[in-house]
Amino acid sequence: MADHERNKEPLVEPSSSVNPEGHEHPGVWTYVVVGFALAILTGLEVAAIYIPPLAPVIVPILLVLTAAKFALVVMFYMHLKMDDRVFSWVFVAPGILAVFVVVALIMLFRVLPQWGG
Amino acid sequence: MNAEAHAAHPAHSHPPTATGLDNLKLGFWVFLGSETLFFGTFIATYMIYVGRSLEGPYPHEILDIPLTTVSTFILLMSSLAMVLALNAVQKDNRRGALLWLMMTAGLGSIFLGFQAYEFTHFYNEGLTLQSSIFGTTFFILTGFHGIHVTVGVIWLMILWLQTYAGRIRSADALKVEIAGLYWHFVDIVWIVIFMLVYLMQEG
Amino acid sequence: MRDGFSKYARRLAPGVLILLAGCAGDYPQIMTQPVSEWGQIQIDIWALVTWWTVPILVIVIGVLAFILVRFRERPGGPEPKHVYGSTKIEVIWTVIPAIIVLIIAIPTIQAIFALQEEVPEDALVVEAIGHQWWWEFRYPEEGIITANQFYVPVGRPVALMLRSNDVIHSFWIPRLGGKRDVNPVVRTPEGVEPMHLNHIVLTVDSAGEYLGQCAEFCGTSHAIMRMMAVAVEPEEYDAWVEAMTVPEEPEADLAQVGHDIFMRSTCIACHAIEGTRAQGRLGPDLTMMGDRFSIGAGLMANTEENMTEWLLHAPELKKGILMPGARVEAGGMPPTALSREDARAVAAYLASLRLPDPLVPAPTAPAADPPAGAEREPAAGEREPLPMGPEPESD
Amino acid sequence: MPTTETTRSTSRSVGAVLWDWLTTVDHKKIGILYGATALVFFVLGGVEAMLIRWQLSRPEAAFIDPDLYNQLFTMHGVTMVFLVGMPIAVAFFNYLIPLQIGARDVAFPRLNAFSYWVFLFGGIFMYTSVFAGIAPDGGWFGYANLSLREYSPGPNMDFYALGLQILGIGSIAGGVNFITTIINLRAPGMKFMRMPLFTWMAFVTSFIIITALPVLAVALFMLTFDRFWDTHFFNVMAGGDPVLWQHLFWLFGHPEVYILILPAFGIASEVIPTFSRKPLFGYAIMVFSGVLIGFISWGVWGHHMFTTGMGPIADAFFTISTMIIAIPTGVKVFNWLATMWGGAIRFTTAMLFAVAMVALFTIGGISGMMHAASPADLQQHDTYFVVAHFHYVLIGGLLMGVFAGFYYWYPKVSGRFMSEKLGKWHFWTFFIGFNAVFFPMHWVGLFGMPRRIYTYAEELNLGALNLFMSAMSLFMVVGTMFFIWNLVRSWRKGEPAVANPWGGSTLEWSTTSPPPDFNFAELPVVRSRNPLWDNPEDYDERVHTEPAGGVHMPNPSFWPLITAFGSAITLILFMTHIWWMPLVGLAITAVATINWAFEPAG
Ligand code: HEA
Ligand code: HEA
Ligand code: HEC
Ligand code: CUA
Ligand SMILES: [Cu+2]
Repeated sequence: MADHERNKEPLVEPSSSVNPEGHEHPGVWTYVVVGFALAILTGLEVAAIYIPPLAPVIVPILLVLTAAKFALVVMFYMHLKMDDRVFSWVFVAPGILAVFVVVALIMLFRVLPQWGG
Repeated sequence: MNAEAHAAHPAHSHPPTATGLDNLKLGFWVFLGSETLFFGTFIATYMIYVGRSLEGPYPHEILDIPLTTVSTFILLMSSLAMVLALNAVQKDNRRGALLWLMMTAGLGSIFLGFQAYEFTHFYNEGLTLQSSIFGTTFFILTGFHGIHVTVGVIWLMILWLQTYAGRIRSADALKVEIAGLYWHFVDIVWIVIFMLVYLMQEG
Repeated sequence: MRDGFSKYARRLAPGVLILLAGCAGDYPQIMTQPVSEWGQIQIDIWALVTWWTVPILVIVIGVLAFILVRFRERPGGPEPKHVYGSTKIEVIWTVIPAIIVLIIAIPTIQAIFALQEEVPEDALVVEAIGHQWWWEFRYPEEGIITANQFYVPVGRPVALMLRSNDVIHSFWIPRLGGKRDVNPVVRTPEGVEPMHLNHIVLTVDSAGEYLGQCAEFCGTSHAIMRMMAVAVEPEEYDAWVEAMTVPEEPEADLAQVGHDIFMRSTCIACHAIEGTRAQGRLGPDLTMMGDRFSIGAGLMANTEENMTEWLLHAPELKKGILMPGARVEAGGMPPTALSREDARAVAAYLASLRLPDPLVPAPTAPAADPPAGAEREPAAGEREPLPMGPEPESD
Repeated sequence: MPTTETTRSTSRSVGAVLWDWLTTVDHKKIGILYGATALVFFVLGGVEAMLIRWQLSRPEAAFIDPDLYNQLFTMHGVTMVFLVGMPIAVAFFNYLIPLQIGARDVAFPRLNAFSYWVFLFGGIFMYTSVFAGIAPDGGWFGYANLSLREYSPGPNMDFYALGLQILGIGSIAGGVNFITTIINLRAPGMKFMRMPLFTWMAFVTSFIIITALPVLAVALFMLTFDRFWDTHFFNVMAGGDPVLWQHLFWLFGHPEVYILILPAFGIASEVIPTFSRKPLFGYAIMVFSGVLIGFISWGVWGHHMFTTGMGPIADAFFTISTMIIAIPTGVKVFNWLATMWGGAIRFTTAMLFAVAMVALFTIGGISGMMHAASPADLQQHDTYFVVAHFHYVLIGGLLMGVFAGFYYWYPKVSGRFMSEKLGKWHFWTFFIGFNAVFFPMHWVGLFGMPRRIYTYAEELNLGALNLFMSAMSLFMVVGTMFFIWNLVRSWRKGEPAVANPWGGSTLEWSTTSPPPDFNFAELPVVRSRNPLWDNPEDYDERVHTEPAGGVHMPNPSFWPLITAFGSAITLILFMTHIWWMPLVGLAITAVATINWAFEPAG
């Protein structure tokens, strides 16, 4: 146990952005509002595909709405918004690579061949 | 003996770390980062092959958007239940925790039920793993997601049992938080799958 | 810029390497002496990269050697000064390589696009089809099918349309130029272009026989999936086309016996010979087999003895193939049950399937155009059985 | 409370020793296990290489049957990459990261043990196929559609698909562990920009591991499904596209080669300053270039596929991105040179290997640039020119670096020096042998010898060069034997070493050699990048005996072993083709995991 005490000595780089213990968890109310938002966005998505005039822009619409849902869950339910930035880094950096991989493969298999490349 | 050892070392008493962040939580975020590439690759594969089936049933003939909207909604709501469960645990509200954990696991199971229904329905319609490239990519992508949900449900049930046994107090909230991270991650993967597979279908 | 530069770079860069090797011998598959513009562009780029990067290597190793001599620890020497870095120097050795990369990259990108040619109108279209482990060549316009060895005219663009019948292969005849993968045809619903079917468009500059081989690992006998391109003058090429489309009749007695055995054995289930009832397509087309550079896609020299062995023991000689032997079944086909005598006869028959030699009769010969094949002499052994290697005078 | 015994008693029974190693969660022991296992596989992979060289020593030779040959080069590649290159790096990570950042252990000691056992089971699984004569035979890149059931009917490629999957699990677990360790367990004062370069490279490598291996995992799943359940991912008859396999494989494969080289870069960056007695030149740039290499390595995979027919736009993109990597890599090379410049260089064996690495890696890098120019690569691809390139970076880079690391840290691990005399023999035989084997390979390639062929035609005139290379490869065997003998002999007979035998500057040298179980009796406080040089007084007086009251260390555990066994067996049981058999393995895994979760970590 002595060891533990020693370890409690001044920490280096205590989590830079936010105080680790007391980070403000959003209240129940926020969660419920986010829940509503998620439901509504989903509703919008589904509605959008049934509206013929939107057909030409359906892809960007869906992408934006999905990104919004994604961000809501990650930021509020997974607390990335108020948690330490380190968590964002270790999740977002691979996430960017994942998006890059998806986009690159789609380019290679679906887009470039159509450019006659 | 476990219980004692456990009580002596509640989660918060781990030696402080360089960043002040909990090892397990950090490690779990790293793991989720890794999972983004796992699902990213499956999703890319699906996108590459969509519309290349030689034989039906084709996506537009078989995917039932209204039905899946309902199951998507259910999964989203399970995420809400999950944060509420965490909230309850943090406030040492045992009854709330039991309620919301049960709710999360329950909604997750309902989602799985929908998926089971969908799979058998498709199977009867002639869409199988072997019937076409759509069948292959669809079942594998959603199947791996389903496996993740299943693991999540089991995990939540174990947490529920532990809470029931009084082993999860506010000091152990981290355990619930990490299960929650997993659960929400599975949820966002579904958000993406729902959009790409169901809403943005081609061919 | 590339042109002026490449004049000497072309000769020097590979030349230096070969000199270092100490033996500028005879390398039929050497990469650095292409006989087409298509291949030349590639080697020019290689030379360019060599000229800009090998000096860097020499400098690095030179400096390293200097350091090791100059800065070795000496007894009683001073304690080294602790230097932590220098932004100026760091910038220099970031920027200089960056510039070199740029210098290399620009012509490289130009070359990439230059190599991507559309098939010209007047091109000779040849379909090169990969099989485990042999090559099939089809001339759709001329109506010719052949295997493992194909003829092209000098000076006319050739469009090689590549596709595979099974797994991925890679078409590579180093002296014609670099390789391209031979991919299987992905089945797609109507309206979607078949994916990844490559082609090569090149014009061969000088006549000769050019060896190549499959360059993508494709299973057991990938090592023996060789081929030969025979580049000939246009008149000769025309004569070849004609010869290939005329039925062949064996003359010698033994060959006649072999012919009959061939035609009543399972051979014809898999092999085709122009103008006969043998029209199988599972194996290589055997028209003009007698002239081929090898047996079994480069497995062995094309002699009658080797052929006899092949017919008796093909699956043992080349692992994994579809062709049955006399006693060993393969490819779902029962053994052919040929006796050694039979095999020898069939070998004689196959050896008799030869092109006229020379392809174009000498100018003194009567101008009349006798049906090719009628005039030809079956004299075996007149030509080198395995003329592998570049023509001495080429390049 | 549970504290592990901290004294080494010599009189323990064999069973106790065995139990100790089977249940250990000590990062140092696990590091040793990793290293020893990887060396065994290195000898196996080397023996395969020698058989390859034997067969290729003559044209048209028939010493080895083609099917066997294909297994040999496939297993040689798979072994060297997955069972030698990665685990040996992980061995160093394990041993050194906690010591270098001033920690007692890694963040998840039991997960660490799990990683090792999974690796071991995966390796054993793959090698059962070798000894049964049914080893994978489709190349280490396992190109579909050749690797599908239709063209590879035997169990061979099942071992590939499942074996690599097993190995991948262990690697990802390890990657998560190291990242967490490095972020979270740094000693007071050990800021990110004070971390030793080796730890930095380990950090970048781990990041690549956790991102690249999932891609391979997915590709392998697809291959497995295609092989076992006739799905159509790569089946052209149903619209599947084998080229997708290539993209996925190299999406993983190229980052993988940087997984292999970055640890060696890290080792060189520790060895060179120590033996030049000068701090690393341009520390920040070295860190930054490493991170940059890690990221760019994600955008270059297409350079393995220039002949596939991706089209000019993609070719141009991959050409440029590949060439750009030369810039940060060059910065590293130049900084090593600058570190030595003006130093007082001591030619220990470790330093010789590190210096050789700088030179040989550069040779390999330059031939890499020649491949990167895609028009030129149309000729070079799949020839021995490429084989020469990658052995220069893998042996000249990775292996030389690893050897340097062995000689450098051996005193820390064992408390004894390796013999310098044997070391010099090792170095010169291996160095000469290596160059004599692989430099001529450039010419062999240039003269038109393709890779992965079990025989070549006499007419290609390559017999003499090949014979020479095959003969010279014996030097490498001799060199390796010196090395192994040196390792074994020095364990008991080597000169004893003090805590900081080489005058190194990083934290691992502040504790005893070998370090106690708890590494540091008192966690060090760090005030600079080269703590032992800049503030030696901080560390001089430390006594690394167990403080009163003991040090709280994690408990040994048997569950990681069982969990690893369960995970491996789950995948292995697919081989039975009985659909429910894997569930047996899953059940073992589940039981073990739950026991693990509820066992006190200590
Ligand atoms: C340790 C592993 C490792 C490393 C570090 C590298 C590093 C590099 N590799 Fe290599 N590579 C492999 C392992 C590795 N490779 C393997 C195993 C294969 C074969 C896979 C298979 O098919 O089985 C392969 C194949 C391979 C190919 C495919 C060849 C083919 O099959 O056709 C290419 C093509 O571009 C390539 C390029 C490069 C480049 C540009 C680098 C660069 O990172 C090198 C950068 C370094 C330098 C350039 C030297 C130092 C720099 C300077 C001194 C600065 C100044 C220099 C300039 C401005 C030029 N490699
Ligand atoms: C780290 C990686 C690594 C290392 C160290 C090596 C080491 C060696 N490799 Fe490796 N090689 C690869 C990675 C590596 N290789 C890869 C990835 C491929 C591609 C595979 C593919 O195409 O799929 C390849 C392919 C490859 C080929 C091409 C095969 C082909 O395409 O057909 C050849 C051919 O010469 C070769 C040779 C060698 C040799 C001679 C060594 C030597 O350095 C080995 C030195 C020998 C030893 C270390 C043995 C020591 C043994 C003892 C001391 C014990 C003695 C034992 C008894 C007496 C019983 N390798
Ligand atoms: C099951 C199909 C099959 C049957 C039956 C068969 N072959 Fe073949 N044959 C092949 C295949 C496939 C090859 C190509 C083998 C290779 O080189 O990889 C081949 C190759 C050859 C070659 C060499 C061609 C070349 O260009 O090198 C000759 C000659 C030949 N067969 C003759 C015969 C004769 C004569 C018979 C009958 C006695 C026969 N084959 C029966 C499938 C068959
Ligand atoms: Cu065909 Cu290799
Ligand atoms: Cu690469």
